[in-house]
Amino acid sequence: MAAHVHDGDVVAIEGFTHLISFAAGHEIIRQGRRDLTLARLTPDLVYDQLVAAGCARKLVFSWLGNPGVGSLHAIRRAVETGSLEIEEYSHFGMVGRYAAGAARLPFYPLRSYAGSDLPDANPLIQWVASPYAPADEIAVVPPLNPDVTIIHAQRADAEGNTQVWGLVGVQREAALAAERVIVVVEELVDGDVVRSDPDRTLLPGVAVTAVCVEPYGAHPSFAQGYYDRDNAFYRDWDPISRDPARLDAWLDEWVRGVPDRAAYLAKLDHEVLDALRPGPRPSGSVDYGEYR
Amino acid sequence: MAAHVHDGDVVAIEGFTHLISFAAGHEIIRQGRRDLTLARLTPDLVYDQLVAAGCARKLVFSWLGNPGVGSLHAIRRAVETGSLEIEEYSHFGMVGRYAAGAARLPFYPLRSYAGSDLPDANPLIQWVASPYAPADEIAVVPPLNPDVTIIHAQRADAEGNTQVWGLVGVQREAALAAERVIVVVEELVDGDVVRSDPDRTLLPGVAVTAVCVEPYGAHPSFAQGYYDRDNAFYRDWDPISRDPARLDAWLDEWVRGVPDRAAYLAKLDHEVLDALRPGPRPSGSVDYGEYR
Amino acid sequence: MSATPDELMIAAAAAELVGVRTVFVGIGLPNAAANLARQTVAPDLELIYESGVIGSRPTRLPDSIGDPALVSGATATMSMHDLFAYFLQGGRIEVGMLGAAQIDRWGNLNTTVIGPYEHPTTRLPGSGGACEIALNAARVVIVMNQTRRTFVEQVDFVTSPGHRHPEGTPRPAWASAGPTSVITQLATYRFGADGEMELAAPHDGVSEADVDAASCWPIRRASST
Amino acid sequence: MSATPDELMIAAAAAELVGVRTVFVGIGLPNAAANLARQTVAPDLELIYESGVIGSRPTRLPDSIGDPALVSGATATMSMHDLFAYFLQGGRIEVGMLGAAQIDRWGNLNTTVIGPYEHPTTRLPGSGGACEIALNAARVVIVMNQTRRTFVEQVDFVTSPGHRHPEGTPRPAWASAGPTSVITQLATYRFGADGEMELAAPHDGVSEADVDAASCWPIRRASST
Repeated sequence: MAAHVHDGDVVAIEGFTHLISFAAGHEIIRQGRRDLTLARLTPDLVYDQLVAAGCARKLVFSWLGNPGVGSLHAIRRAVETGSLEIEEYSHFGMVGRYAAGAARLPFYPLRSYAGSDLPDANPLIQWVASPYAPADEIAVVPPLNPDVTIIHAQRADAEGNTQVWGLVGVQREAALAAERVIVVVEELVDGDVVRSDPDRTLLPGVAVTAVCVEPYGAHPSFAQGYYDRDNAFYRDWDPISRDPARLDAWLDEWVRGVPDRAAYLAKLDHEVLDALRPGPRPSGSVDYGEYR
Repeated sequence: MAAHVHDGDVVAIEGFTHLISFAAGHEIIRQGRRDLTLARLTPDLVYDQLVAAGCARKLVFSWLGNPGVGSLHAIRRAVETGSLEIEEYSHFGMVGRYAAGAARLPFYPLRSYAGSDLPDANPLIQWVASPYAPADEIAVVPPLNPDVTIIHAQRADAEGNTQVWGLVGVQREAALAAERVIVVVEELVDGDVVRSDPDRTLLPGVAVTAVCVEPYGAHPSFAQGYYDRDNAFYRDWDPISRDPARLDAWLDEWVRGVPDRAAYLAKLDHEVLDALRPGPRPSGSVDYGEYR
Repeated sequence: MSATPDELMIAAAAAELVGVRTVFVGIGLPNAAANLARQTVAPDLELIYESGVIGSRPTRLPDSIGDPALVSGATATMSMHDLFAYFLQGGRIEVGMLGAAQIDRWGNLNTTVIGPYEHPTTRLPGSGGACEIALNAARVVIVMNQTRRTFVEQVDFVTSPGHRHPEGTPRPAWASAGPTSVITQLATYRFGADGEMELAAPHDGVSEADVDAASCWPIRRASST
Repeated sequence: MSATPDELMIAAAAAELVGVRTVFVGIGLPNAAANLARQTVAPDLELIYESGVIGSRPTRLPDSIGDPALVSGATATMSMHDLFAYFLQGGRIEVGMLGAAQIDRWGNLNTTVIGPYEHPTTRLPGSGGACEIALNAARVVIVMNQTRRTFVEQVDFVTSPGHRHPEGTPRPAWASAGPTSVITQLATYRFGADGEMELAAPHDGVSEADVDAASCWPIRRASST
């Protein structure tokens, strides 16, 4: 991580509610990175923590909240006091920005923003006339190319071929838009496991810079089939995040005070992790066929 | 099929080498449809047959050949004599046209065509300036919205939830761009089979107009895990297609002369189909988890 | 035992989904309403979550739109790109359900800021998918709490467009029908042909005076046609 | 036993892939060359097929780019949209291998028509993905048969752009480096700094006179730097 995230970088830790790499977020805090531009559709607790720890200069986002709970108080304080610059889109605008970045397009067109005040708040939202019907103007957003995108996945092989099941959000676009791509996985598997089911591959190894293995690395978010979302943690975050002193103490205890993810997990109550484990619900197998 | 394909329609039978619905193509010939505009990246034998049978007025495409063999002679004759109108793109241009159609965009921008003569041959290929760098003009293609898109798939449930593994080509975009969507499948399965692995769903039932079951309905193309491509048939097509009389006799025998797909299969040598069956190569199962 | 205000809202919102096939669901009250509708008045309803799931059959009421219980047993998952581009923008969503912190008589919704954008009194979550839902879902059902702080003369910020901008700009030609109903704890509202909100019916036990007292502008009555 | 012309071409084309990680493969000779390269000089080569497969390890030499043997055991499948948009246009392809029916000195390729477009003498397959491969793959290796009918003063139609259009328009600023080598049954060619094709080396047993006899324009010799 130290080699791939630098002060001043544009960083995207993506994963829409699913597979949010808290492991990477905490490591960035420990390394004391500064002046980051943080991009993410839903900043979620992971960016609330990074902002509280003073890592960020700017936030690029589309929905700023603690899903199902309320506000992200550290970010909200920073926005209300003006200490954090923001650049704001809608979800599809952020999706389009990553897609344009991944496809090296000069802009991404989308049917949104007409009649909204968002283009006033963000002059990067522009308009393009269609050559097929010049009166038909469509909104466009510019490409977003992070210096580094970090995603969490269920499994990858040693060559970086990365597989995900369940929600895939914007991870493919966000990763392929980036200069460097870090994948954190629950499990490292043999290449044959990947090759037995190529349809599940979100990113081929040629697009991945580095793979790290961190079981439960997405806690308190979830990993489909591995563990549930820790909804109690999301609720508990609200009073912590409301109180700057308490939030700083939390970072001291759970992030700065532990050397790595393994130590974080060891501090967590075993019963917490056990209770998050789901029952089995197998996908079943399909046959790709052996062709000779 | 009779209810969903009408004279004069824009029809897309899609599937890039994989899962080409010859069953649907033959049925359209039997019904004597006329003046169709046929859209497809690679017209393949299925459109060579439809053009030979006099069903088509116009062809919208990006690569016109018998893959691995040579020419599509019926189409080539019709183009060289001027009896078939053509509208020509590159592969990515066709992909973009379906994508714009599915997304109700006025155009799809792509980094292609600059320095090519294709925009001279097809004035629908246009240019748009980027509001972020006005000197940067990018090619655009218009949306393509078929009246009906027909795809073949490995399986679907009674609600039309359709699953495919292996190559998916442009099927999702072509289907979602269409007014009506017909899915032909190897197998009808229980809804629980679909729901056990939602990631494999190419099209949800809400986007599907009708489902038909036709095992081997994609022969002589292939269905991953079910049967191989009948490469001998593709090679044998070359001399048939070269000779208009022989081609007409072939259509009489194999299409107009059989009432349905079952009769076509019964006419095929059993050994042909048996030889196309692959050995097993299971994907393995992943766990989605049961969450209570 | 009488229903709670939330229960009233959920039941009224569920009633808006009779006969509907596809609903784009946000979290909170709309989620509860859509799940209630599927189990009662709209058995064919497909719940489509912006996180990228179609046909969810959650085994529990999800805490967030990214609950793993929405995925296990669903009919399809999809990237957010494909879901927003081909399903929402593609015109395949019949009803979008939205909440808001402020609404005006034209159905403009604010979920961005209270106060000026650059120096807000309160920073709210922002659009999420709401802006494009408001413009692309065939129609929009709004579910929100009603007070004089939420039913306002002019919203502080238009996050999601209604029938016309406060400055008078009409809804664009390519956009869908927009808001058709507003459900609050007090009443159900619809919109006149000119796009202005109208009282359809107060809920049981609510008077028209109660409705008027909880709005900054005088709410028009539905014409009796 | 001497190698056949095809075998010479395949071996020379494979040599262009030394050290390369990603190659976008068409069918025919390029496919054979890429598979040979992976088995010999470029073991880390990932074969990327426009049909939507990455990291194929075919158990047989495929007849078409849509062979099921390309999929079973591959590392990834992908929609053509994502492959063309995010991998090819996204700049993640190092080498694109193309064939052609005609080439000119600037590396412009024709796979569309012989004769005028509206009334062709021979209708050829057209672009397929070649136009965007020529503009977006970091560099392009061309593998084709060489005669006076294929190495022409001016191509009848520019399907896939080389270093400048016959009418003089330069390659656009956003495009990649374009053609870097042409492999025929007679020789290997590269391109000068001005974008004109140059003879790099005739294959064993081929004279420079043989090379010149099979081209409509006098092929420049590579400068000796």
